[in-house]
Amino acid sequence: MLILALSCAAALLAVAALAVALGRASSATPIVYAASLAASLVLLVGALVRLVADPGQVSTLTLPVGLPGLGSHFRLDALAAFFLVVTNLGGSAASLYALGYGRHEPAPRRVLPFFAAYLAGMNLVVLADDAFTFLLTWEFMSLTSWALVVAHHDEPGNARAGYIYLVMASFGTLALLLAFGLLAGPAGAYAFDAMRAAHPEPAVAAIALLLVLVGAGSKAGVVPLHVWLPLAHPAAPSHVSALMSGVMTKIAVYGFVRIVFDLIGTPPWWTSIVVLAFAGLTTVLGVLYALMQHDLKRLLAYHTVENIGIIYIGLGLAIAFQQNGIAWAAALALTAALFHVLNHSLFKSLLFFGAGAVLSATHERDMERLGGLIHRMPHTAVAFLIGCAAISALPPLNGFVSEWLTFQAILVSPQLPQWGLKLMVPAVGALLALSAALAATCFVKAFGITFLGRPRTRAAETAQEVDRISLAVMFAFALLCFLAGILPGLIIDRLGPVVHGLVGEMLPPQSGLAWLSIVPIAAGRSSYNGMILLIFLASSATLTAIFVHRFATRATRRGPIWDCGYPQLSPTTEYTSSSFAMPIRRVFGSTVFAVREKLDMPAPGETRAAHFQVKVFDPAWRYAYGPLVRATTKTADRLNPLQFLTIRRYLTLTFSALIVLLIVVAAWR
Amino acid sequence: MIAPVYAVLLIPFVAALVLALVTNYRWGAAINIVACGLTFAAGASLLFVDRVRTDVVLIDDFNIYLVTLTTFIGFTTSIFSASYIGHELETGRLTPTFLRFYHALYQAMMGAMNLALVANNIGVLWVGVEVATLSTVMMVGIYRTTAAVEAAWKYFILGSVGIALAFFGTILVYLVAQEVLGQGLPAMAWDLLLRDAARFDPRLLSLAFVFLLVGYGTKVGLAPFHAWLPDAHAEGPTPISAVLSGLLLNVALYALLRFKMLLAANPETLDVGRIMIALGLISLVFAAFMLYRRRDIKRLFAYSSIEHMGVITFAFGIGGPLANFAGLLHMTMHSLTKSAIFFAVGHVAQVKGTQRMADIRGLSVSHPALAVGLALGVIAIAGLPPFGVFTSEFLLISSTLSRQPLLALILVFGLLVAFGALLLRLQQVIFGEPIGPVGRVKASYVPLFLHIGFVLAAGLWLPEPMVRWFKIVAAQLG
Amino acid sequence: MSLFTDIGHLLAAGMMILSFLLLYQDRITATLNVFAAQAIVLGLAVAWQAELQDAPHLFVTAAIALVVKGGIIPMALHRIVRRLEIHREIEQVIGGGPVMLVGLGLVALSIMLVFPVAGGVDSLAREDLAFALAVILLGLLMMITRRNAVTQVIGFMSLENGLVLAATGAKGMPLVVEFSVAFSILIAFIVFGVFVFRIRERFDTVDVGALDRFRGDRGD
Amino acid sequence: MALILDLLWQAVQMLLVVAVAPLVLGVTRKVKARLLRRRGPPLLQPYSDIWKLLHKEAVLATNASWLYRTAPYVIFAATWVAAALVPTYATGLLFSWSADLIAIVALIGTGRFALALAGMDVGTAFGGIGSSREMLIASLAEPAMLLVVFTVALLAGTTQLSSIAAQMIDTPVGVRVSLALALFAFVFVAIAENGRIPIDNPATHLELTMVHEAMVLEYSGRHLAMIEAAAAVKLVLYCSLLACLFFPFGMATADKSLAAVSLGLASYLAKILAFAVLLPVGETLVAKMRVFRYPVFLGGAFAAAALAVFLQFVSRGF
Repeated sequence: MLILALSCAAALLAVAALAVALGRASSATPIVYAASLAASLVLLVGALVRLVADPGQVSTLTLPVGLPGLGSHFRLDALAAFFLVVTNLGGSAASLYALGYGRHEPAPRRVLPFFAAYLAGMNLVVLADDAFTFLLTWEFMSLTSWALVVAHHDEPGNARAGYIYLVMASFGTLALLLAFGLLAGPAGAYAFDAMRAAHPEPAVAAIALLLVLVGAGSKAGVVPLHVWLPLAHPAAPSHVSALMSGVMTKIAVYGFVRIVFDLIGTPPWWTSIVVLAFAGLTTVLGVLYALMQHDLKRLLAYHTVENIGIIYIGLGLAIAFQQNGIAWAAALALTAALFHVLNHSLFKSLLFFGAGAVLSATHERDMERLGGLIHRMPHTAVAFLIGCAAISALPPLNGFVSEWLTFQAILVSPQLPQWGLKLMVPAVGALLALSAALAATCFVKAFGITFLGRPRTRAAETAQEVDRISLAVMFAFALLCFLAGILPGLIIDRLGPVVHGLVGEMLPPQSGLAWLSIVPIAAGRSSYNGMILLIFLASSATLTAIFVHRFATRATRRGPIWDCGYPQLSPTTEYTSSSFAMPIRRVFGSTVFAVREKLDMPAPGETRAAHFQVKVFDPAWRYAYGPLVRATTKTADRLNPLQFLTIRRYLTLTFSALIVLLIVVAAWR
Repeated sequence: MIAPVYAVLLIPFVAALVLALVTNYRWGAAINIVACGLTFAAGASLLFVDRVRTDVVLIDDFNIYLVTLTTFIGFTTSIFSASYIGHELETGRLTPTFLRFYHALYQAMMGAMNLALVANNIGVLWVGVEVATLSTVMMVGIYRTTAAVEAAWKYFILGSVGIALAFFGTILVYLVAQEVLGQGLPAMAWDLLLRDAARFDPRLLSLAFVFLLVGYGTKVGLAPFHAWLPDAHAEGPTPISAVLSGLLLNVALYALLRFKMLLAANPETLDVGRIMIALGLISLVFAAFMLYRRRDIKRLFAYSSIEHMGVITFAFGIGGPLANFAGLLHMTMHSLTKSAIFFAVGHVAQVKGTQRMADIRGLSVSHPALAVGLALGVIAIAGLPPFGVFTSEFLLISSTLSRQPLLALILVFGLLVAFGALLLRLQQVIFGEPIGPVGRVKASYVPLFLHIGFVLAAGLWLPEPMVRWFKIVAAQLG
Repeated sequence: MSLFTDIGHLLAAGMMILSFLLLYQDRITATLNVFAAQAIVLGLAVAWQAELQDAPHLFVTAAIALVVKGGIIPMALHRIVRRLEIHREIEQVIGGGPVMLVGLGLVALSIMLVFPVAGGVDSLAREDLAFALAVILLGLLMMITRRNAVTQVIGFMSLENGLVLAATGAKGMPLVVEFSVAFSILIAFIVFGVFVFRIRERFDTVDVGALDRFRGDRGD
Repeated sequence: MALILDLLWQAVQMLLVVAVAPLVLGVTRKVKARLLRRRGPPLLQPYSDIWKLLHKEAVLATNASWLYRTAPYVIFAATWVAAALVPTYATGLLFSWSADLIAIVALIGTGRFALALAGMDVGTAFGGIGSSREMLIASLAEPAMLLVVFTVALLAGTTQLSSIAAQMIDTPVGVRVSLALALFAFVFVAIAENGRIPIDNPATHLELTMVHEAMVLEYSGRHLAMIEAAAAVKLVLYCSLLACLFFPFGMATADKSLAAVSLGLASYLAKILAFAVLLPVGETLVAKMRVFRYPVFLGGAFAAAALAVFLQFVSRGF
C-alpha cells in the first residue's frame, strides 16, 4: 500500500510535468484533471482499504534520496491512512469539480502543473517519516499552493496575498525546523523513529510543542497567525480554495498531531492550557471576522479559522487528559478533533465548490451584489444549504456530531486534577458554544444574502446553473455530510485504531450498538442518534404536511410582496450582508475589532445621496503585523546609507575592524 | 600529453594570449567557449586521474571538486557570455576592441582562479587571488560609465588593501612555519603546513589569521569589508557578475578555509570560530536588511551574495562535522544558483533595457521562460525546497540549534528577513501587467536551466563521492 | 653580530618614523618627498637584509625599492600633481593631533602583538616584524585620513613598504622578489592606471570625494 | 408487548406536548389580559386561531421559493421533536436516549435556522430585520443555555435528560448556589428564546421593535399556522425543560404503572400551568427593551451561567 501511495504521488508529479509539457494545448485541462482524479481516487481507495482492513499495520520504506546518510523515510500507519483519506477525498473531489469548473480558467498554464504537484506534496507530507522529508514536502506544498494563489496575479490584491502567504509559510517552516532540531538533539537524529525513541526532558518537549503550535498553527490559521489565510484562500481558483481550506489546513493539523502526540509524546500538562487558550481565541475571533465579511469566499476562509479553533480545542483537551493519565477521555477528545477534521474537510470543500459555482455563474464574490440565486441556481442552492446547515452544527448533520463529542470531552473536565484546567476547560467550552451560535448566524447570512431575497444586480438576475459535473460533486459531498451525521458510529470506529496509536486508548466500539446510536463514554452518561432524529424530523414534518393538506386546505395564491403594505420596492432596500451583521458588529465591534463607521447624512433639503461606510480591521494587523513591518522598513532605512559611503569611509570600516580584531588577539593570552 | 592539473592552468593563460590577438569578436567568443570547455574537461578529468602533489600544486579532497565546479561554471558562463555580448555590441555598449580585452581577461581570470585553487603554496595562492582580482577589476570598469569607473576604482582600492593585508598574513604564516619546517618552499606548502600545524607558534598563527581574515574576507565580501561587492556586481558586465558571485568569492573563501584548517589543527590557537560567527551573522543580517531598499536588480542579488557568504562563514565558524558539511554544500549550491540567477538577470536587463526593478514588470507575461528561470533561481537561493540550498540550511540550522540555540534564532531571523525582501522583489518583477519592451530575447537558456537542474537534483540527492569529500574536508576544518 | 642587528633595527625604526612624518605632512609635495625618503630607507634595509642573510636576490628587491619607489614613482607623481595643478594645501579629514595619537596607539598595539611571541623567531625578525606592522597600520591610517587620491596612493605605497620590509625580514622566504615586483606592478596600476586617467577625463579633480556623486542605487 | 407499551408512552408524550401547547399560550394571554384589567380572549382561543388559519388559503409572494413553503413544516417538526424528547411526565422513555440536552438545544437551533432563512426568502427589509435580530438573540442566548446545560450536566454527571431528572429525583441535591444561578440564567434564556417581553413582544406589530413577527410578516394561511403552532410548542418545550431540570418531582421514573404515570401527568400539567401563569406576571412588571440592550440582558444570563459552572466546581470541590 505504501509503495502504491508513493507511486501515486510520483504519478501526480509526473502529471505536473506532463502539464508543463502540454503547455497551451486545449486538451491539457481535461487530461491533467482526469489524471489527478485517477491518482487521488486510487490513493483514496487504498487508504480506505488500509483503514478498514488492518489499520494496525505499519509499513515503512526508505528511499536512498534526501539527506545524505539518512535517506528519506516513509511510513504508513493508521494516522497517515486517515489523513490520506481526508486528503484524497478532497483531492479527487477538487479534480472532478475542476473537470467542469476548470473550463472557465483563463490561465490554465499557471494552474495545471501546480495543481497536480500540490496534491502530490500534500500526500507526501502525510507519508513522510523523517524531519528532512517532512519539511521538504511541507514547504513544497506551500510553494505549489503559493503558485496557485498567484495564478491570477493581475487581479488586485492577489500578489500581496501570495507574498504574505509564502512569507508566513516559510516562517512556519522555520519554526518547525527549530522544533525538529530540538527533538533530533545534537546527534542529528532526524528520523522520526529516533525521535519517538528519544524522550526529551519536559522543558525541551514544552518548547518544541510551542514551536510546533506556531509552525503548524501558521499553516492551519491559528489566531494570530491566521492573517494570510483569508487573503490567500479566496485568491486561488475555487477548486484550489477548497483544497487549501478543506485539506491543507488539515495537513497542518496532521503535522501538529504527528509531532505532538507521536514524536514528543509527553509534553508537560500546562502546555495544554496554552493550546486551549489559542484554540478558544481562534474559534471565536475566526467566526466573528467571518461574520464581518461580505466577500463570500473570504467569509468561508475566515470560517475555516473558526473550525481550526474547534479542532485545536479537541487537541488541547487530548493533551490535558493524556498528561493526567485519563487516557479514555484523551481518546474522546482526540476522536472529536479528528472527526471534525473529516467533517470540516467535507462541508468546507462543499461550500467552496458552491462559492465557485456562484462565482463562475455570476462572476461575483461580493454578496452585496448577489441574491435570489435560489431561483436561478436551484441545485447549487440545495447543496450549499446543506453545507451551511452542516457547518452550523445543526443536527442531524455531521458538523453537530463532532461538536457534540467535543462538548462531551469538555464535560469530563472535572476529573482533571489541576485547577487551572478545571476552570479553563469550561471557559473554552463557553467560547465553543458562543462560536457555534455565531456560526449559525454567519451562515444564515451567507445563504440568505446570496441565494434568498431578490437579485441585487443584473449578474445575479441572469445567472445560469453550473455544469453537471460540479453539481454531481457538490451533491456527493452533501450526501457525505448526511451520512457522516446519521452514521457517526462507523466513522468513530474507524478512528479508533488511529486514536489508539496516539494515546493508547480508544472509544468503545459503536457500530454494534442498538439503533446505530453513539455512546462515547457510558449509556447512562450521554448518547446521540442522528438516524432516529432524522427519521423523527422527516416523518413528523411529512406527516404534518400530509395532515394539513388532507384535512385542512392546500389552496395557494400568488400575490405581490406585502411588506406591511409598502409598494414594490427596489432590491436596494433589501437587507444587505453588512446590515445583517450590524447588530453583531455593534455588540462586539467596539471590543474585538476596530470598527470604523462613517455616516454622511445630507441635511434636510439637500439632494445628494447619503453615504454610510464601515471599515472593519483585523486587530492582528494593527497590533502585531503593522508594527513588525514598520520596524523592518525602519531598520532598512537606517542601514541604507551604508550603501552610499565614500571609499575612504569604507576603508575606515575595514581599518577599524582590523584594529578591533588585532586588539582581540592582543587581549587574548 | 600534460597532466590535467597543469592543463587547467595552461589552457586559460594560453587562451588569454590568443584571445588578446583575435580581432573578430565572434571568433573570440567561440575560442573563449572552446577554451573554457577544454579547461572544464581537464578539471573534470581530475576526478578520475590519481591525485597530484608537488611543492607547487596539490590536488586533495578539498579543491578537487572546487576545481571542477569552477571550470564548469566558467564554461557555462562563457556560453552565456557569448549570447550576452552579442547584444552588448548591437546596443553599442561595448566595442570589438574592448571585447578582445574582455575575452583575454576572462581567460586570465579563470586561469588565476584555477591557480589559486590547485596551488600547494600559500604564496602562489595569494598570487592567484591577486591576479584574478585585478582582471575582474578591469572588467568591472569596462563600460567606462562614471558609475562603472567608480565601482572599479572602489573595488580596486579596497581589493588592493585586502591583497596587502592578506600578503602580510602570508608572511606571518611563513615566519611561524619556517621555524618548524626550515626555510624555503616547504615552509609554504599546504600539506606540510597542515601536517605540522600543531607545532607552530599559536600566537603568531592567530595574528596571521586575523590579517588573512581581513584580507581574504574583503574578497569574500563579508561585512564590513563588503563595500566593493554590490557596485562591482551591478556595474560590470553580467557574466562577470556571475563569475564574481559564483567563483571568485568561493576562491577567496577557499583560501580562508585553508588557513582555518591550520588553526583547527593547532589547539593552542585563538578560537577564530567566534570571529567567523560574528562576521557571518553581521553580514547575514546587514545584507538581509539592505535587500529591502535596492532598486537595481543586479545590486539586489549582489547583496544576497553577501548574505549567503555570511551564512557560509557562520557555518564554518560554528564548526563540527554537520555545520562544516552544510557550509561546503552551501558554497557549492550558492555558486550554481547565484550564477544561474545572474544569467537570467542579464537577459532580463538586456531585453528590458534597464536594471531598475521599478521599470521591470509582468515578466511572467512578456517573457515566461526568463520569469520561470528567475523565479526558480530566487526560490532556490531563498532556501526553499526542493532545492539544494534548503538542504544545507536545514543541516546548518538544526546543527546550530544543538550547539548554540540563540545563534540559531538570529540565523533564522536573518534568513527570514532576507527571504521577505527577495520574494517581494521577485513578485514585483514577474507579476502584474508587463511594462517596458516585450520583444523576443535571444537568450541561451541552457546554462540557466542546467544550473538550476543541478541545484534541484542536489536538493533531492547528493552523489556519494561528493558526500565523502565533504565529510573528509569537514573533519579537517574542525 | 649585535652591531649588524642594531643597524637593521635602526633602518626599520627609521622607516616607522618616516611613516609618522608622512602622517604629519599636509603639503602634497612634501608628502611625496617624505615617501621617497622612506622608499630609500627601505632599499637600504632590504640591502642590509640581503647582506645579513647573504641572499643576493634580495638586492633586486632593494634595487626596485630604491629606483622605482625612491625615484620614478615620486617623480611621476610630482608631474601628475603639477599636471592636475593640485600642489596646494591638501585638506586633512581629521586634524593632525588625534591622528598622531592614533598612530602612537597603533605602534603600541603592533609591539604588543609581536613582541610577546615565544622566542622562536629571532629577535631581528621579531623587531622588524613589529616595525613592519606599525608601518603597515600607519599607511592604512594615512589612507583613511586623506581625501586626495594621490595621497591615498602614497599611503598605500608606504603600507606596501612595510610589507616588503616584513617579507625581507622573514628569513629565506621564497618568491620575495616576485612579490615585490608584483606589488610594484600593482602600484604602477594605481599610479598610471587607467583610473586616474579616466577620472582626469571626467572630472577636473582626483578628489575621490568627487566620485561619490555617482554612487549606485541613488535617486528616485 | 413491552416495546409496544414503550412506543405508546412515547406517543403519548409526543401528542401531549402538541396538545397542551395552545392551551399554555391561551393561559398566558388570559392572565396577561386580566392583569391589564382586560377580559381577554377565551382560554381555548389559540386552538381556534390555528384551526382557522389552517383552513385559509395561503398567499405566497410572487418570488417566494420552495424554501419559503417547506420551512414552516421543518420549523414545526424540529420544535416538536425537540419538545417530544424532553421528559415531561416520565423519564426513560423509549427514545429519550436518542438525543441528550445538547442535541435538544441544537434541534431548537435547527428550527431557528430554518425560520431565519424563511424570513429572508422574499427579500423584504422587515424579514431581514427579523432574521438578523433573531440570530443576534440566539447567538447570545444559546451559549448561555449551553452553560446552563454544563452546570446541570456536571452536577448530574450526564447530559442525558432522563438520567438528569432521575438523578435529581433519586438523590435530592439540595439547594445549590450554582443551581440557583443556572435557574436564573435559564429563565432569561427562555424569555429571550420565546420572544417574550422584555426581549420581544409577541403582541406587537410595531415594525421597529418586532423580531419574531417581522420574520413571519409575509406568512399566511397554513404556513402561518404551522409557525404559530411551532412557537407555542417551543414555549411548552421550555416550560417542560424547566420542570424537568429544576422541578423534576412527581415524574414517573422506573415503573410505568398507570398510577405513577397519571401522577406524573398531573404534576406535569400543574407545573406548566403554573409557569404559564407566572410568565405574564413577570412580563407585566417590566417594559420592552431597546434592541441594543439585549446584549446586556443576555450577557447577564451568560455571566450567571458561567458563574454557575465555576461555582459548580467549587461546591463539588474535586
